[in-house]
Amino acid sequence: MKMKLALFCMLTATVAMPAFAQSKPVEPPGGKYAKDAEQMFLSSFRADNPKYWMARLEQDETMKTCGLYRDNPPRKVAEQLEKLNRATIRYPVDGKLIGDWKEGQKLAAVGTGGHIGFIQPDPPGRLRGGNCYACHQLAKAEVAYGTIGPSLQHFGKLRGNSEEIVKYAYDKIYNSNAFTACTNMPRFGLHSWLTPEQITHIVAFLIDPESPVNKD
Amino acid sequence: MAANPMKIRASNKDGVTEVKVLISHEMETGQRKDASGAIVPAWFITDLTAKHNDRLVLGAEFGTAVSKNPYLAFRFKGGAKGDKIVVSWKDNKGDTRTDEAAIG
Amino acid sequence: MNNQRRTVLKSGSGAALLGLLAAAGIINPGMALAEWNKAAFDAKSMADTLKALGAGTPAESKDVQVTGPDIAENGAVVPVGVSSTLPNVTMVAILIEKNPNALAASFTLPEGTEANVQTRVKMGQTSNVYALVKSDGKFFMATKEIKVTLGGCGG
Amino acid sequence: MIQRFIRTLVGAVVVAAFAGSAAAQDSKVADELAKYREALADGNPADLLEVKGEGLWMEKRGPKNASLEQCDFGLGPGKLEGAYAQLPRYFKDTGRVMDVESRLVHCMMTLQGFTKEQATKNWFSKPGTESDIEALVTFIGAKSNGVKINVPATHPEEAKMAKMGEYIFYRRSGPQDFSCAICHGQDGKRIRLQELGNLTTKEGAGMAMKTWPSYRVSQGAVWTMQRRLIDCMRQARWPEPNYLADSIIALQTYLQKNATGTVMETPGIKR
Repeated sequence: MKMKLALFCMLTATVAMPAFAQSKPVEPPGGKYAKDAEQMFLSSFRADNPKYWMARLEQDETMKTCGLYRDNPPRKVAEQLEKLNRATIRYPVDGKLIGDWKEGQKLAAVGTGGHIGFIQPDPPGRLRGGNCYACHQLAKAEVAYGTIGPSLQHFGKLRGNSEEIVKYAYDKIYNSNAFTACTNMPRFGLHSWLTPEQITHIVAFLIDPESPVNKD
Repeated sequence: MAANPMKIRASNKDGVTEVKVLISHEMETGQRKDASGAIVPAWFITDLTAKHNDRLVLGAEFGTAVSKNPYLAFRFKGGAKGDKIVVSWKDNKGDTRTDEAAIG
Repeated sequence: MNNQRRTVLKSGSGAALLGLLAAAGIINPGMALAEWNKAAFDAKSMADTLKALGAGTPAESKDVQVTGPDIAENGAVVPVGVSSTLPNVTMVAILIEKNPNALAASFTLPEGTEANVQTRVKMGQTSNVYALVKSDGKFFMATKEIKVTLGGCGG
Repeated sequence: MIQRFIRTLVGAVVVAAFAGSAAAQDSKVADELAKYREALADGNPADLLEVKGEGLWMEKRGPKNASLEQCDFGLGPGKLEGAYAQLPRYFKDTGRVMDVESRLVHCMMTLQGFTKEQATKNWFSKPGTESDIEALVTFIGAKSNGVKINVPATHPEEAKMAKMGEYIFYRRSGPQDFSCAICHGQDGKRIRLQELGNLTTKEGAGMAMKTWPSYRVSQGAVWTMQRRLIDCMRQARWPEPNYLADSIIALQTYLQKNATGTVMETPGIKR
């Protein structure tokens, strides 16, 4: 944690310097009203939201920086962010990165979990899924897939199951920003949205030759 | 009588009258739980009739699987422009509603 | 009201009484058409539902159709209908195999009403949907699978 | 009205189908989905609510036993034609930029004498509990049907709101790293099977904004834009904003500004 903080600070320093003189800089969202907007945004939430809910509005350096650049940071800034995020990746205790594809299949389809608020919160203990199909094509049988992310159909079939590929899949799910700063994909491991073990199940869903991602 | 009127559209073409009905009703299945975890009791339209003038042109029985704010479309012969279509429904709580429209 | 009507129907002079009640505005005219088929709507499986409807084992027929799209963007509202080219169709019904109760709706079609009825139903999941038709006193059936998709943000 | 809906819905789906993958399975799904949406469009339960809203508009209610007919949505007292399409806007009498709902609540308070709590108690419907605001907004929205969205945000307060909306649009936070831009910042994408408008463009913002308020079949209710945006924040796994919060009005100002020039087709019907 301390190391993470240190890295964040380093990054802040980098961003503060005019390191992005490559192309015409885009105006940060909100322009001269950005500060007012931040204050207005934070004061717009119901007073009865518990503090630990409100904590979800805090931004880490990656979030802040991505917003500033409308998710399109200059290469140098992006590299800093990627380095910072790479350092956060943790692995399962037993070191095994391929879990049970059937569990992974379930997690890929589940889009619930983690909703708060007073109107339609998730019941306590509701499974938090990866919601992979919201953005990716995976098993052929599931026609209701999104296209925000690339198709992952035949992921293992096309890329094999080398140690390198397996590790890449795990790392990408754990912290997508380790590879592409400001990508649309959540950082599932960093936020403990998915446990390392759950991530290995999704890896198996992508890699295992028996998984419907590869078989059909 | 239930508060919200139905929307009834009836149009005549080549001697066939097409009737489309939209009804305001909760159609609660009796299987949903509320926020406190208690089962919300079933509340749904059970019976519906449609009449052309005084002649029955459709009888319907609904179960809880009919969607909220039910929609119904059917066709019958013998209607003429200006004729009256009267639709009535009744739900499992005994509430009823009758509305009418002219064939256009 | 339901109970009242049931009692009335069971008594010998039902028809006369019904007329009186209707005239008095106690029951809605046309409502007393037939008793809501509780047994059929309460039945769980396809077989029990068909039995409760008195339909036995209906023959599959190409002249019966489940109408509507093959895919639903949401299971809460699935447009579905029954149409048939068979003669003298007096009743049609919509059954959804994987719903908790298979029977969704049934329709009585007086003479002059086409065997072509559309409605919207709830489906808990992808399922075979059956159209049941009574023609010349005999039952016929057709089926198709309607896919219920998950949609939106997922929650 | 209904036929126009069908045409636009089908048009949108056809475009999406061609833009998407050319696989046979996908095109079959797109065809059936188009059929689904077409079937729903012919019989929008929001029409029932529109009628109810009209009744509520004219009904004398509240401690002052007054109707809403003198409510001014920016075009003069009682002038509803095209008013929704020009909101949010700055109102001199309150000194604030207001959207249709905050203005409606303002009128319920000033004209009818309701307290804010009374006026907003059922700002959205629940099974068995209807919402007057939903009905009224459906009615008011429909009065802009066929009218071009026109929120140039030229007044300094409107311009500021639009800019603050833009800021919120790109602001990431929460356990999924979400901002509005994640899903709504690119062209031609979809989430599951639902097309996502690129809300930073006129076309994308227009596609989204022109059909609200909209009946949502998954919810069995008409959703207003406040409800829509507050739920976006729920989906982002954020805490819950206040109803009528400035952040929601700011987002609306930003989106309506982007959508300016698009013709309204409301009430819509959606998944």
